[in-house]
Amino acid sequence: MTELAGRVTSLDGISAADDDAVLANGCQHVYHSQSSAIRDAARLFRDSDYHLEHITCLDLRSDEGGGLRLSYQFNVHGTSDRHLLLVDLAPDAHAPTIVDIFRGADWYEREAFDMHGVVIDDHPDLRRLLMPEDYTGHPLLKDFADADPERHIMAAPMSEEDEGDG
Amino acid sequence: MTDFPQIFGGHWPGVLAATVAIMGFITVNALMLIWLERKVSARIQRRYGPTEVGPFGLLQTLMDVVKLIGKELVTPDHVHRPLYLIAPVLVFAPLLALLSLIPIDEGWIFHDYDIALVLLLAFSSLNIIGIFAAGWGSNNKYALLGAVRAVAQNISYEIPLLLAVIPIVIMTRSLSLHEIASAQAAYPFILVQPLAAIIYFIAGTAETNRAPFDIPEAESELVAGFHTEYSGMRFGVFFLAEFTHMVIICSVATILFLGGWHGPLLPGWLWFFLKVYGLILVMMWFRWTFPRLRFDQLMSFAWMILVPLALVNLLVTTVVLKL
Amino acid sequence: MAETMELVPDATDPKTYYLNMGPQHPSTHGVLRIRLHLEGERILGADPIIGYGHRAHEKMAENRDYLQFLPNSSRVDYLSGMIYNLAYCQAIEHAIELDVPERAEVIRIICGELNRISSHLLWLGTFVLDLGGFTPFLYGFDDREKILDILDSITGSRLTYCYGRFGGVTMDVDDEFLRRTSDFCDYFKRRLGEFDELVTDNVIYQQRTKDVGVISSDLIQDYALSGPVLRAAGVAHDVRKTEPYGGYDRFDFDVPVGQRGGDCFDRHTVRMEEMRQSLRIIDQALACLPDGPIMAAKVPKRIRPPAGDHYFAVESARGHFGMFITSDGTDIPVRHKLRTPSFVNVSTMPVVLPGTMLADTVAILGSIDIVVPEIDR
Amino acid sequence: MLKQTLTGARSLLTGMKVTFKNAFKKPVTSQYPRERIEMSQAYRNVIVLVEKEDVGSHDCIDCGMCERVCPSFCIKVEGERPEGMKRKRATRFEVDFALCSECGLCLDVCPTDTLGYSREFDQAGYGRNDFLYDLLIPYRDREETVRDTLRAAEAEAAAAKKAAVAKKAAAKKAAEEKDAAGDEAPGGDGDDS
Repeated sequence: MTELAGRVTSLDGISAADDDAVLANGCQHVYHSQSSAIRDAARLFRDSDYHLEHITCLDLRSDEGGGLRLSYQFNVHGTSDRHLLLVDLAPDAHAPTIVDIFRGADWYEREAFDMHGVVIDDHPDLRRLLMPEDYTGHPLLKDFADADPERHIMAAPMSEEDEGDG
Repeated sequence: MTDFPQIFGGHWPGVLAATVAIMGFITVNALMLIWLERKVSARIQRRYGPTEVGPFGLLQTLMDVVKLIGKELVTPDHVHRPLYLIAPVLVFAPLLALLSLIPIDEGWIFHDYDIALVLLLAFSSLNIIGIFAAGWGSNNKYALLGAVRAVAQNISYEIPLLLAVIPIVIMTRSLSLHEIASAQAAYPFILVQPLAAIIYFIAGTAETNRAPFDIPEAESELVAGFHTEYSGMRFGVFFLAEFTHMVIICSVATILFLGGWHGPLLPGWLWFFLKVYGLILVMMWFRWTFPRLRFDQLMSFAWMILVPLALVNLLVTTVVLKL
Repeated sequence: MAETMELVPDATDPKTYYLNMGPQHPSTHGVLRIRLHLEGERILGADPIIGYGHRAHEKMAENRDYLQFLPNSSRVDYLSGMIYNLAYCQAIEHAIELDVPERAEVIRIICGELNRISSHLLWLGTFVLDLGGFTPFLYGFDDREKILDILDSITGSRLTYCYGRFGGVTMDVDDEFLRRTSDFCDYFKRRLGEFDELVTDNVIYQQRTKDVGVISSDLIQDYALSGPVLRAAGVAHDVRKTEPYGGYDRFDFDVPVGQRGGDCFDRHTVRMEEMRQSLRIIDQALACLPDGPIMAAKVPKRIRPPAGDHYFAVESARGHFGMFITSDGTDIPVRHKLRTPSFVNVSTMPVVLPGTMLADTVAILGSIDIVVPEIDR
Repeated sequence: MLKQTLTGARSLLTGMKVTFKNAFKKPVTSQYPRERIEMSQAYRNVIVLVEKEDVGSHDCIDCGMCERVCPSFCIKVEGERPEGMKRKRATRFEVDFALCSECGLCLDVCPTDTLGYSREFDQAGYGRNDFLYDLLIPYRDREETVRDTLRAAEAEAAAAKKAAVAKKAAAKKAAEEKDAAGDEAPGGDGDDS
């Protein structure tokens, strides 16, 4: 564990993810974080010259519970040292903004709001990004229903017999 | 002087006949120039250009004009109607008067005014009113921006244009185009006034809004500039005016600097047209080679480079002539 | 914080006005709309409005198995479709830990670099077109056409190649392909000199690009810029160097950086130099193309990456293209996030554009080489 | 200032030289309807059923792999098992080319390699249904005769196989008998093809 990773895990509400439990292929460090700790972590990464590679929202809701998850990924120029911050949110998702720390987070946060309905608190300009302003619904949610179900083609998974090595 | 105007006389039928002749020339000339422009651009870009209609695609533009005439004249709802409708006429009308001033050969001229050069420069600035009317009347932001740019550009480039012409006037002590051309029987003035010639040609290219000075209609930023809202033959008239304006600027350049109709072997009128179309070809060559200047750079080029150079040239000319 | 505009223009200020540039505009390279707040020709504020070309690639990925997303990958950015297509294959191979035969790797690099040149050529053409020069546009297209012909001869398509497969490529290259590629390299080295004469050295071109649209180093960290835009600002960062994927570490090439602090002219010189470096890579790759199979021997029929997150990044023609794939162990991903470089580059526009002229807007948009469908995905 | 102007002017002249030189080179475009370029060998277009030498017709066995793998869901295959035959024959093979993205995944999975690309390149139509292709059209009229020959071939192959199996079993039996007479091993011979 590098020095930076140690400083990140020492923040309140952030813990390093267990390597066995969480697979993050391509990322060197993975953390679980409370949503309250995102801003502290972002500030820490900013001070260490890291940049925000992307914010991705996932819909992990299932019958057993679960909610949305925001993945913040930080990296540094010159070499590659990826830190992935997983923030699990309750189904009525709210998350703090980090636009004032990384301006580039602006569109990612708007995208999360647009596509997954995550409300980013204190975002200065929380509008839809990709969908039209008068659109209802959040298309990347798993239970999103297309207005025209006829058009909605689901993949036909391959049958079990086809399994095996080619 | 065998007076060409005598054929038509100073009377109404003569004026009418002259107008018809000029109109015919403008139309045929524009058709051929558009074809030429398309062919030149195609060759430069290693394409074929029009090939289908007529031999070498010569009739392609005729077909295009037929199409343009056949189109419905759409007048958008939000325009200022009187301005919008009169603008193409305003752009086109002065050019008729201008062409009648140009001597094609010894004595081949409709009206040999003593102050033809002043008249010509005055009339050629008139079409800017039409352009501004088009931009303002279209009630469209792109069109308005294009019109504003056109006005600023034309006013700026009038000055180096005038300053480049004055040395010639001083040298010949005449404002008559016919006399200026006649004075160059021995040698064309470009040999003694190369700087003035270059400045005139650059400023003239800018006056006609041709690339690299085509910012009033810069298609990559202003869509189509002042004629964004025009369609059908109204647009066609703007196009016609642009190409006619090119002919006028190049004709004047020929008369002022290239010796008009003077030349060995060939008849005078042929020399004249050869020179004019040669210059037009160079203008086309410019257009298909260079990127466009930015608006402020265009202005500073006129005021910071062309005007001082023209002034210096004027000063030198007067000093040399006085000695 | 980027100053954001109010949605209703301030009608009380008669000196300023709003101009909607796009969605249909000659120079927005697709259906991008930028709301410009202008005073005369000077820009006070800019607000890019995107989503007109949104094709829901991420939603489609969640409704298909991994193999079925393959044709989508090159459509994310249709100008460097080969790079994106191979990147997706490499991402999946990375996730399921599948080794690719060496020959396939080298073929992939040749095709990817050819595609990078063709993408840069198109950028050069459209950028000069934005500045009003029409002819270099067609010269660029002419050379790009030569590359497309070469790629066509092994992939069968000209734009949205579906050439890669998990574990290799679909079709082997033949001697004809190798000969044409090396001929093209020789030809193009000369041709680049012509482009320099016609475009780079041109005084009008330099006037239009120098000190215009400076995307400087202080924006780099804020926005995580990448690709030529980042290198023009002076940071020698290239994913091919920092995390060599697909065998790029075997080849010798330089990472060009800008000298003037990240203006449009820097982005131009960086891309021109990148084309030369791509030629260098192709030359080396042609010399060392090994024999052997083009498909891995054991490719699982059903692609099921282990449950978890998989991130894989490549250097596309526009910059850092990353794929964040979240798998739950089944053959349909939970989430397939595409981190596209144009998205990032365009999001800097509210900061970069204010203070420039209207004509510069076009130049800046052109110089960062946006591909609108790549922004919208 | 003057020097700048002069170098600027020279760069403009160099640019003009480049365009001038290019103006006298041969055009690179081709006049499409009059000249046609040869398609590359790898050219992809709508899929076709390739005629297989050994079958004398297409060899689609309605396995449904292409239908399942297609990302655009544009293939529809139906088939039947002709009487007296083991393998199926396709009775319907339709491609909605308006949806196809020419990815070639169907060619990859085809077990009999009977799918190929056509060489057409200038399809055009007035509606989306104009691109609904029935790939079986060239094979319709000879389907019956093909089935007969296939049936015969299959029967022949089955007979040959049976004979081979029987021969093998007989040889095995003989060997076993030779090895250990009296030890009765029930031979599990039955063709399991």
